Amino acid sequence: MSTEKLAQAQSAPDFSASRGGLSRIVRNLLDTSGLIAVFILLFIGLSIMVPDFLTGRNIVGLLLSVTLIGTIATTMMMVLALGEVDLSVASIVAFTGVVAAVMTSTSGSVFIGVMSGVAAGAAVGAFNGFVVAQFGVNSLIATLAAMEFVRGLAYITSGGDAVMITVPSFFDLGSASFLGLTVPVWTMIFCFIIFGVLLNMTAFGRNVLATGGNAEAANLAGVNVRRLKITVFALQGVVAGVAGVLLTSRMGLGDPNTSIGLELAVISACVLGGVSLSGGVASITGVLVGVLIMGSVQNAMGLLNVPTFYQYLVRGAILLLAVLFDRWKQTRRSRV
Amino acid sequence: MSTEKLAQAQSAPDFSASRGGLSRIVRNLLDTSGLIAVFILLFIGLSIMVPDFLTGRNIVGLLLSVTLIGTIATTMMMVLALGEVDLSVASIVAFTGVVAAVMTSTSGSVFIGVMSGVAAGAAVGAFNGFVVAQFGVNSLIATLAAMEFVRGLAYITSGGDAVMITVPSFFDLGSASFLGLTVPVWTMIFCFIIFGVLLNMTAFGRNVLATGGNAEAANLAGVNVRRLKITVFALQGVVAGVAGVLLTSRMGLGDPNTSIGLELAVISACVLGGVSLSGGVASITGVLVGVLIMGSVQNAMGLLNVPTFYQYLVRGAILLLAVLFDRWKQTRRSRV
Amino acid sequence: MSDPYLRFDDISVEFPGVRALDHVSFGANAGEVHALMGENGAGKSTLLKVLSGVNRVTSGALWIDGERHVFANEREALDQGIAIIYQELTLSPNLSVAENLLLGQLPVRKGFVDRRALRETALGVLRDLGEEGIDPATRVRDLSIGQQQMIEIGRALLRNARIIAFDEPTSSLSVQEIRNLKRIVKRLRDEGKVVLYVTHRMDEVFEMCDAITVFRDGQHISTHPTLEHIDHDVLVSEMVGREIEDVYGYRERQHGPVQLEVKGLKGPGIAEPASFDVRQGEVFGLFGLVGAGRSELLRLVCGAEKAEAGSVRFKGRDGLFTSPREAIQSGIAMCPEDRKTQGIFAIASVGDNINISCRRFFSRWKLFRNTARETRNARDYIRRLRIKTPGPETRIGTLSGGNQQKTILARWLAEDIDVFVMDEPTRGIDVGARRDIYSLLYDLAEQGKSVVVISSDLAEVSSICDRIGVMRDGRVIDVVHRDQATPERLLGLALPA
Amino acid sequence: AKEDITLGFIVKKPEQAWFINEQRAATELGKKDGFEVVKLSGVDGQEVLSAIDNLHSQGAQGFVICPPDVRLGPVIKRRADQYDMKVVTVDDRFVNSDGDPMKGVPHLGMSGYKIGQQVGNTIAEQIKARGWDMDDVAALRISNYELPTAKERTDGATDALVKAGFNKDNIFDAPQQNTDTSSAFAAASPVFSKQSKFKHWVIYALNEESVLGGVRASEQYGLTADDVIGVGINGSGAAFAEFSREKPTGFYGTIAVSSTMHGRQSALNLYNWVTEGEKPPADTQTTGKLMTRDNWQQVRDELGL
Ligand SMILES: Nc1ncnc2c1ncn2[C@@H]1O[C@H](COP(=O)(O)OP(=O)(O)OP(=O)(O)O)[C@@H](O)[C@H]1O
Ligand SMILES: Nc1ncnc2c1ncn2[C@@H]1O[C@H](COP(=O)(O)OP(=O)(O)OP(=O)(O)O)[C@@H](O)[C@H]1O
Ligand SMILES: O[C@@H]1[C@@H](O)[C@@H](O)CO[C@H]1O
Ligand SMILES: [Mg+2]
Ligand SMILES: [Mg+2]
Repeated sequence: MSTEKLAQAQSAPDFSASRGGLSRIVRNLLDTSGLIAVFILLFIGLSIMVPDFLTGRNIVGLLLSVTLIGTIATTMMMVLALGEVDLSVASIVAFTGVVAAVMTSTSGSVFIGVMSGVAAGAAVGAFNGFVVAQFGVNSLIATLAAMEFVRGLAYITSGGDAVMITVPSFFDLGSASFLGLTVPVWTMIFCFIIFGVLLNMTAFGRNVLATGGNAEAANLAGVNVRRLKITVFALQGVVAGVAGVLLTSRMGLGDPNTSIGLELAVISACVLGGVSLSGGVASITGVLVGVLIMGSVQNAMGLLNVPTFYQYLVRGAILLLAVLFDRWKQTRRSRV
Repeated sequence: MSTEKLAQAQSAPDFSASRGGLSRIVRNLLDTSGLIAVFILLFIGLSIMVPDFLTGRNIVGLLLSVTLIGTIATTMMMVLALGEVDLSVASIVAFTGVVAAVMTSTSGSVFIGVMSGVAAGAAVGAFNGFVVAQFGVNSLIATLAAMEFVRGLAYITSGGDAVMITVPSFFDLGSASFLGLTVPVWTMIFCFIIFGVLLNMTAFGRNVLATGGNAEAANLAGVNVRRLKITVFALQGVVAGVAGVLLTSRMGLGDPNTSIGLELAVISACVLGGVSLSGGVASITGVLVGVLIMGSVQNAMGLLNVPTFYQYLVRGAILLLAVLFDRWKQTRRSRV
Repeated sequence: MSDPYLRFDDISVEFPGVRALDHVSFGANAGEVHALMGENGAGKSTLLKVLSGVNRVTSGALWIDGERHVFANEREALDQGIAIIYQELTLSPNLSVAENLLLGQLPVRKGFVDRRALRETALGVLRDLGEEGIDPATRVRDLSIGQQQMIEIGRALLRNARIIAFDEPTSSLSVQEIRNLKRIVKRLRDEGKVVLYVTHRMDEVFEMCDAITVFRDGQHISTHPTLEHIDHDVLVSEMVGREIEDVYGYRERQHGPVQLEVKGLKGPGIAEPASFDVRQGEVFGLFGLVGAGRSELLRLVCGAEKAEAGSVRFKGRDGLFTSPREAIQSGIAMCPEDRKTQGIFAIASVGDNINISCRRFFSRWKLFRNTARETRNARDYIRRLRIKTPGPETRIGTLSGGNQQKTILARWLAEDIDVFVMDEPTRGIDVGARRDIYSLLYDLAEQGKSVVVISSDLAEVSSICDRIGVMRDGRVIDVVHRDQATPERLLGLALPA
Repeated sequence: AKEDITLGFIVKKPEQAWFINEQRAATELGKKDGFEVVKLSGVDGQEVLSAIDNLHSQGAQGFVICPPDVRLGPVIKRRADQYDMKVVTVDDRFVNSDGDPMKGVPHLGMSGYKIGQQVGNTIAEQIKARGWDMDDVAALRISNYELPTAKERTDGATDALVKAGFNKDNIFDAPQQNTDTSSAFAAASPVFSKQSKFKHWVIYALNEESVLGGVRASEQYGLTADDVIGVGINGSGAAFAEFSREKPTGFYGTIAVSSTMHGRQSALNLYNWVTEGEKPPADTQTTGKLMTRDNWQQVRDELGL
């Protein structure tokens, strides 16, 4: 029994006192499916109270606005499940975007451009994984170093300025659409499916969770911990690379300054979705919901014209409430 | 034996191979006092190779440039020793600075202004500690939320614009000097002494390390873990508040936009100084050296006119090399 | 008879889906060593955690010296003079031995830690523990598990408690350390303390304890104020609710050709190149005192540690395994000795803990898990090993120590491979379950598999193994056949010459 | 006085193309005229002061600065005086504690407000040229009120538009969290989904990247190049990238300012001041030049970008 649990057990009375007001149905819903219920309530609330929230075009816009965070969150979930963290994703997005823009323009081939972008992402990811797995360096620091380094590479590659793309078909990547949704949205959906399946239905995914729970035990149980870590970080790099290339195509330029602070938003979404920062716990639906909650709140604030300064407060408060809620749920569960 | 250690053990040969070139003396020095030796070598190297580096005025400037990071690193060390982390320090610096500026200007009293700034810092810190200790919320997320929230407060308090100070004596705080060093530098020195003593020579400090090493054990042994955590976070808030007020006084204005990214620099300095992110390990001389290494490198890059983009590469590389070096040292020790 | 000094009055504790203690009432006197016994998951540790303020009760209270108490946290219990040595270690690895001994009550002078007093006090208690060899400035992480356990005991002694409780303290102690522990327990009794003592070892009960209370399924079964008329069989049947004649139940069988041959293996902790072999259908024991190097040797065999020299011959190949993964894939699996750090995935379910490795046999197209098969497999072993859990979805971390151990064993028993290496497999496991486990080991042997068992339990190795290798100071001293393996002979070989 | 001259060039955002250009132009001038330029970054007050200390260690005689906050003026000036260094500002002008420009420090730059007005006027002219009815047009104002310069610029544009007869109620705010394309995109989306009744849109922001984010969002909502007038500020790679696309987009043009000229001229002013003692003019105002798809290469050459 850990102190965390101790703390929960001791804090439970405070919570239950404040619970009196909630109706029984809501309480049950919260109990059973937790965050999903919160999201549904939130969504219904926003649909009713925020004009124009529940319109086709707004939902499409909402989806599009979360593609970057959502896509990268799927692999960040794997990294966190492993008990590690990757702070370099935003830099990877910028770097791979710039690389794709430069390579597309110099080679004239979209294929080469895209491939170089994704390969650059994979290389950075694999390097991160290598440093973490081979030398046992704390991933927070290893990827913090990578975050600086790779951002530097993005600036150097681009000369500091946005890179223009001379091959028009490159833009199709970001804007081609199918069934009303564009490629970036489909990519996000695809990533959710792939990594959901990977996490839950394959030995690989279970090994990731096991390693996050107890790396030594996993090693003794025949998991190749080192290869696993390198693979997961490399996947993170690939996905961040894909996201970076799509962003570049969507925005029409390779911008080395883009997405600063993205890593924290992605990690927040994962944690909101119930992924534990100490490893071993992850759920793809949780992450999906986490991403959607963040996206909906941000979108609603836009629709409601909330002043920026207050947006900071709202984001901070939402994050805090979400984790408090999560703790409360766990406390209840362990006390029933 | 943990997988980390496994990884080290297996990777050790690579290291030892590359070690052949180093002279025996350097090797011994590195072995015994580790980072301090690295710093001394670095300092000598910089003094010889970088013109103007070893001049009185540059050293004073160097010291001044690290006051913010250095001061806050002393309490961040305590937070990390506890196995927690505080991402909200930069926002606290901005917020307390703005509060001090507003209060000084409205009340006309420097004392009231300073006290309100420090009190605001203490309040945020204590709140962080409360959330972490009482509800067992992961501190990375709790303080990430606080980081957003408090930055929002800083914008709201200041109306988004820097707040000018109308009471001239407020500036003396930041510029009064004694023995050639200004108040901010003395404050930093003072913090290093206070928290060095606190960590090593008091029951409080030892309990912090014990809790970071094994919170459950500390709790079972009768350490009031909850109060301890709240106290440490509150101290962090106070010190960040003091740093924020001094910064404001030095700059002559309370800027809600200041110090973005400071938290990562502070954490890097601590980790460079050998503080473990998993808690239970900390050393005040290590942190001092970490801060000085970072400051010297940054200072030298300025003197050498290193282009900004390459500064990113250098910072990233230094950080990575420092942690790799640290791992290597531990590997050697555990293999002797 | 006067009121007992410590009385548990109608204590109940509930966890999700589990009633860990069900209206338990009994008393323990000052000046007696009171044994608490019962199957795994009976509620012994839970009871001690009620005493120490960790677990909250749903009914009942404690009476100490005529006063009623319901503790809300650990500190309240400490203030009442209660000290507990828990089943799992609770030390802070990077602090010194001295600081760990005095954790929570560091000596302070003028606001600063009094280093001299700290060292003196630590030296005193280390002497008391018979661990004069340990420097108080050593970091705890550099001690052996047994030594760490002794530090835990020392910390409890320094509390000057009126009530001291031990939760399976001997399961990781060396012979010498056990001797010291027994001396300390006797002294505590003579000083008039209440000593509660949880153990699964019958011999300890009869040697050290004055009274005994037996639990089953969270219920109080009996309290015997004296052991005079109680015998082994009575206790066992009270504990497990059925008769067990011979725990070991050895079964004779034929052995095949050599399956695994270890030749001249050298590595850290192994003083002399070690060699031995194991036949098909054989249960091979490895006996020695704690720290003799048995775990090290088998870690080298299974690729968990890098060997400096030697080779392992298995299935026609001759070489070394470079990782546990490689060993498992070739057909050798090792169940590690320290379940907390090497075995369990605390936050994962019982099912996942069982299936982590063996699921490769059930996978579809070598890629997708077969969850139905996994659940069936988990349920199968929960039944066969009588793992006390609400179901395969339960988090393993909430299980009792012994049931966690059974789950880890199930992980390896479920492997379809040729050589099973088990490091202290029955540590912390109750009598009834041990019988089931031995029987499963014989089953494996009868199918032509080989089993290697490391054990510090003399009776166990000499009763269940066909041959026994004895190690001392990092050397394989001798390999003894079952017929010659008297406890005296084995101990004689294992003890320092 | 032809001894070694070292001058500093401190900028608030050293990663931004604008400032890279400025520093590069100053350095090139230094190479030609035989003085050294030390390029430094000053993203906040703390860093600026360190940078000045650093310059002092290198024996610099003065520096050009674009301050991270104009109100840092007094402190920066004091530090410079302490070291006996000369200061000129570029782009952003120091203000004193009353909020008035510090006249004693020579300045060269464009007024954020005025350049904003230029944006507003350009948009108004285009609206007329396209024959839209002012009342049917909505404006997307991508704002960043955390950045004072950004506010000045968007305020300038807003005022100019309103003055030209634009309906105030049709101006919608999209607050962005960063100054890059994707944050502007995210901020703009909800505005478009909410204001579906408008067919014609104008977009402005503090820089080109942000306007581009707005344009990309408008495309997402089915608005075409004919329906949208986006006008940026700066004249950087982002604009060039957009102009060199195959087909015209809603990004109509940008007010390009010569960062190169700013860098070169401010450095030259300082150099002359240091060497010949002639104090530069108190305030040199530059203006921007409208750059569109049709003339961008020409304007680019003209401004030396
Ligand atoms: N924190 C918890 N959450 C849920 N169930 C728990 C928890 N702690 C104990 N239990 C349950 O309570 C029951 C009693 O456990 P306890 O640890 O007291 O057994 P024990 O008698 O000490 O067994 P062992 O001999 O195996 O150590 C078990 O069924 C266990 O699963
Ligand atoms: N944590 C430790 N720190 C230092 N030395 C250790 C540690 N653990 C084991 N050793 C040493 O390594 C050698 C082999 O230990 P090993 O654990 O293999 O012995 P063992 O016979 O398996 O006993 P155990 O029952 O403790 O597992 C011994 O010399 C022992 O003292
Ligand atoms: O920040 C802006 C920069 O983008 C450039 O436009 C010049 O002026 C500065 O104020
Ligand atoms: Mg137990
Ligand atoms: Mg062992």
